[in-house]
Amino acid sequence: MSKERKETLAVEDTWPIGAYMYKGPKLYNEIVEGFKRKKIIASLCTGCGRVFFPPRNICGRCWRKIDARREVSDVGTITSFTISPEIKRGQVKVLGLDPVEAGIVKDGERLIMVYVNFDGTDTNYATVLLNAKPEEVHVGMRVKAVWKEKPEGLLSDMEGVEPIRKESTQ
Amino acid sequence: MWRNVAVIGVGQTKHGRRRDVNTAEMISEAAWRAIEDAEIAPEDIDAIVIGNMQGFGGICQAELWAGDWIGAPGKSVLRVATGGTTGGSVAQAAMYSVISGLYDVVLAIGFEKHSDSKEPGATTGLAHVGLANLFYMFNYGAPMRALFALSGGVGAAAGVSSYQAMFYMHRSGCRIEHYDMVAAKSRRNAAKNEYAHLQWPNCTPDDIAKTPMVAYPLRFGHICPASDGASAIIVASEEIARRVDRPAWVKGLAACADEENQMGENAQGVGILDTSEQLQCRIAAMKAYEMAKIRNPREEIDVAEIYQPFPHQELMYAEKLMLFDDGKAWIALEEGETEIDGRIPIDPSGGVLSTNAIGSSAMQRVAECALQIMGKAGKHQVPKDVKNAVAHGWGGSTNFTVVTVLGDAPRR
Amino acid sequence: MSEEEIVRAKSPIPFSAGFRWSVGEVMEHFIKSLGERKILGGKCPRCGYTYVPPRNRCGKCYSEIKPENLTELSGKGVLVGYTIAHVELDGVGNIKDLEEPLVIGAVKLDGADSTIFVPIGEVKPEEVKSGMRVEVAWREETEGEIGDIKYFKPAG
Amino acid sequence: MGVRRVAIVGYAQTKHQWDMPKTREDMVFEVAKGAAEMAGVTREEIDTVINASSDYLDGRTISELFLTMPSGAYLKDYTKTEMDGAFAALYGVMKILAGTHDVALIVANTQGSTFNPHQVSYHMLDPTFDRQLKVLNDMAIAAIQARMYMDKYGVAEEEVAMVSVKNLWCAAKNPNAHRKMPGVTVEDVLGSKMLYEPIRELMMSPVSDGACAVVLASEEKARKLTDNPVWIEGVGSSQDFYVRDRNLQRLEALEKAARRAYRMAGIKDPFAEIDVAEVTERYAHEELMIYEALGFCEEGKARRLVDNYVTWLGGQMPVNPSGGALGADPITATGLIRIVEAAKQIRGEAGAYQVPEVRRALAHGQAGICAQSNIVFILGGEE
Repeated sequence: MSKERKETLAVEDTWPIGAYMYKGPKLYNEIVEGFKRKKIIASLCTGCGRVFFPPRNICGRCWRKIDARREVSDVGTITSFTISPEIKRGQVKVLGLDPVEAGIVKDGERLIMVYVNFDGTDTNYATVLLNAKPEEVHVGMRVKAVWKEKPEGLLSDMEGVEPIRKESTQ
Repeated sequence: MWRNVAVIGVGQTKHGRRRDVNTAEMISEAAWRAIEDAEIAPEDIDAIVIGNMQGFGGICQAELWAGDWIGAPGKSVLRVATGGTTGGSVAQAAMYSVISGLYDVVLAIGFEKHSDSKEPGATTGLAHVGLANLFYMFNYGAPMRALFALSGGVGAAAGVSSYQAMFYMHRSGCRIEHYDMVAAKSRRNAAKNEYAHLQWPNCTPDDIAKTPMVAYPLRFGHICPASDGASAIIVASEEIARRVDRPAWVKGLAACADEENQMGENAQGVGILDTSEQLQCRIAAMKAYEMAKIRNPREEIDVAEIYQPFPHQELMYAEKLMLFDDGKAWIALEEGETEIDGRIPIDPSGGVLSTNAIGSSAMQRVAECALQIMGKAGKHQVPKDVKNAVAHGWGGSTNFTVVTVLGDAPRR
Repeated sequence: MSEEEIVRAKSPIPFSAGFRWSVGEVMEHFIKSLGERKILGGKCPRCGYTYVPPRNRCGKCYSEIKPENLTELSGKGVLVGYTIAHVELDGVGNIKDLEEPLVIGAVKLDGADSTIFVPIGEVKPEEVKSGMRVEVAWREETEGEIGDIKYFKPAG
Repeated sequence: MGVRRVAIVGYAQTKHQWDMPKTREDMVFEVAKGAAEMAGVTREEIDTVINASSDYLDGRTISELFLTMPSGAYLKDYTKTEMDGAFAALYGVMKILAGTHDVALIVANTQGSTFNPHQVSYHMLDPTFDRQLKVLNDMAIAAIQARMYMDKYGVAEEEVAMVSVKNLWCAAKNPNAHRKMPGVTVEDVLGSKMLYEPIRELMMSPVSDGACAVVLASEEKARKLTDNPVWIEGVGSSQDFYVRDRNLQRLEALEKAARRAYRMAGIKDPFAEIDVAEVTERYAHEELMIYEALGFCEEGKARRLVDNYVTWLGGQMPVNPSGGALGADPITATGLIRIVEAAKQIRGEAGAYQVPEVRRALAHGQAGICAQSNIVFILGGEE
């Protein structure tokens, strides 16, 4: 392209996306009630037999509402993972927050984010892998939920998952 | 009932950082090039189909304002938007408009102007895909760590895609080096495409391998840019298309949607365990090929334009489009089969990895296929007689697929 | 049922997405000229339709309009329609009462074919009439921004 | 219309209301499923699902993404028209006419309670100029339009208020309508809160939550599904110039859209040949302008149709017996609701607001500020 592209003036405005109000079902009430007891409550579609965690209230394949509930194991398998680079102070901002400043991650920490298929479910649950080094994580790794000592009925009661070490099984 | 239609004109803007124009001017640049390319008068156009992702450019239904630049007043204007698939969905809506017999000549435009957003890259628009889900989870005391992991730790789309890239590696046995090869090929091809954004002549896999890891297994060099740009095609009835030298005939078109690929509404669970499975792409491909009477895509498809903002997607979707056995595309890549002069060139334009103006991207796949058939692709024209070309697009959370088959002769 | 069946989810912190639209060549001329207290129109070289603000493509006859087709307008015109606003949107979706009613007018500038929608000042709402002559009122320091147009006022 | 004909074989809508205590997902599931059940089609028989919603109204990029499953689109051809559902219906008609699809499910939804649609209208303005002035939105420009139209043709505020009274009386009879004010009077309308002169609260559509779904089928399929199909005899759509460069005193785009629809349906005298019309009037004065654009009367004479009760329920040409958009306005669903209401009139299902002996009905949808983009459907019953 021979024509020179000159940068032109810009005018500004905003989209107040933070002012929107969204409506959700009370499905997560059941999750956090279960978490309080260190249990995972999933939903079961009696049409196709699939078990969802987090729960789902409409099965698109059967095109029907899902009402049944089922308690599932807090042990599962890593189906996929991704690893962040070292997250440094002042490097990224999420929703205006610096995760290091906000105390969400430690300075220089590498987060291992995993999809976990809890035994007895047909879904992935996205969470973080704790107590493991980035180089050990692999697809197929068996993991167990890490619960807060005193659960409060919050999603954060499940802090993540950790590898099931040989010595800790059976 | 079905009547044959063809793409008779193509127009693209230079994609990249386009601070020299406003959105309306950028759209019109592509539209008028397409009109000139088709050698028709603007009055000949009966209807317009247009689309982009509104949140990325901060304008709601931009065609209401920008329509005046492209001759929209007095015409039927349909806005179609489906995420990444937008351009492909727009192109197909234009095709159905003419096939239906309601219109004879339709202008289809896809566009995006990412640089108008103040946030870097495409984060504004992408974050808003799942924003409601995040707020929902906040209500239940979601752990900030996990939310950070979901939303921004690895960048919204890159997040979903890095999991998918891992799934694909696990499924196919390919390695990160293959992703480097795809990315390098894309940059090299883009250097031959005057409209492409990231152009890097002679880029090697080693060059890509030197870029930092963003979200293992994806490197910085594996990630598409956020471009500004618009692309357009003119779709016309057989009668009108016959006046053109070598139109690109629409032989098959299909779209298909699967269950969401990461989470459902309000962060509900979804029953897809392996996001590289891509059942909907296989179904759309089968439907489109059947319509096009293509029985053996490996033999009959001469060139493919695949929507691949991330390199594993070129390999994964090439398999789902039945151009290679499942899990074997990386072997063809190693052997150079997918190069511009290879047996089955994939993304000779450089594809989405090198140019991604979201609403324009899937439209460009159709436009590039049309150019290859018309023999007007210039420096990235594949050195063979192109009889059939397949254009692909993915959207949603990689759970939407559009597949369009164009050919050098009408469907029989 | 007294208890709601749903959960309401909102952002825990107020925030918005920011945009900075590049305006293109002819619009840049228009905006910069406001700094010199000039209003430019874009006159189609083929059909003569004059756009305010200017644009680079004629919507009526599809001709290109180039910077050399920009013409200075007097800044005076006719109020062809108006409304008296008693409320306003606060930007985040609430309709709020205005303390003082605001006149918003449709103004056809002399020499222009477009109608612009602008606030009208220095006039009592009850004295506004369609057909009255108006002119641009500049803000004290003009800087080459849209905000240089303070409002339109009855022509003196 | 060509070789194939397209029929409406099923539909459903929510009870539109302010701040519905339901998720978007549940709302869509209900209407999509309801329409399919009425049509007697299983999910397997649906070939394409077309969603109508807007990322700006919903506050979600790819607003249809999470509606894939509730709307029955699993492994289906699925797309979105980001404008009124009536345009989605047009796309459905095109897919069926193309012969590639036999059954199309159209689903439109908006929850105005998510974010004020009037605020969204501000984001439709030219960002390089009109938005920078900060004071404009659809209400302000509609008010200017109302003033210009009323001044030009000598229309009194009472006459505009009559349109509201007419539609709100009907809305009170419609179980799905949102704004129910039985017995509302012109005084009530003129006594309602002044927003942008001359537009008062009751002259403007309410902000509603709602959804609507329609099942379209090819003639062959429709004959198998129902004895009472509603045929799409004509459709036309057109967009006007951006608000700065159009004639605000007329709805020229609607005139063009209507002309196309009439031509397709073979209508020469719309007033005589159409029995009932359902139109999208976001503002009371807009309905008057719509009459003129649809050719129901001469330019500037629309007020007489209201004054003389011609367009009232029981009149010669009832318009909006369902209450129209003034009765309920879940933005992207509103035009599709008009199609449903027109179909109900043809099938004699409109109950308390049924117009006697309807053979042919008109439905109108719009998008943009001051009805910039318009679509007209002509529907007909069996001969």
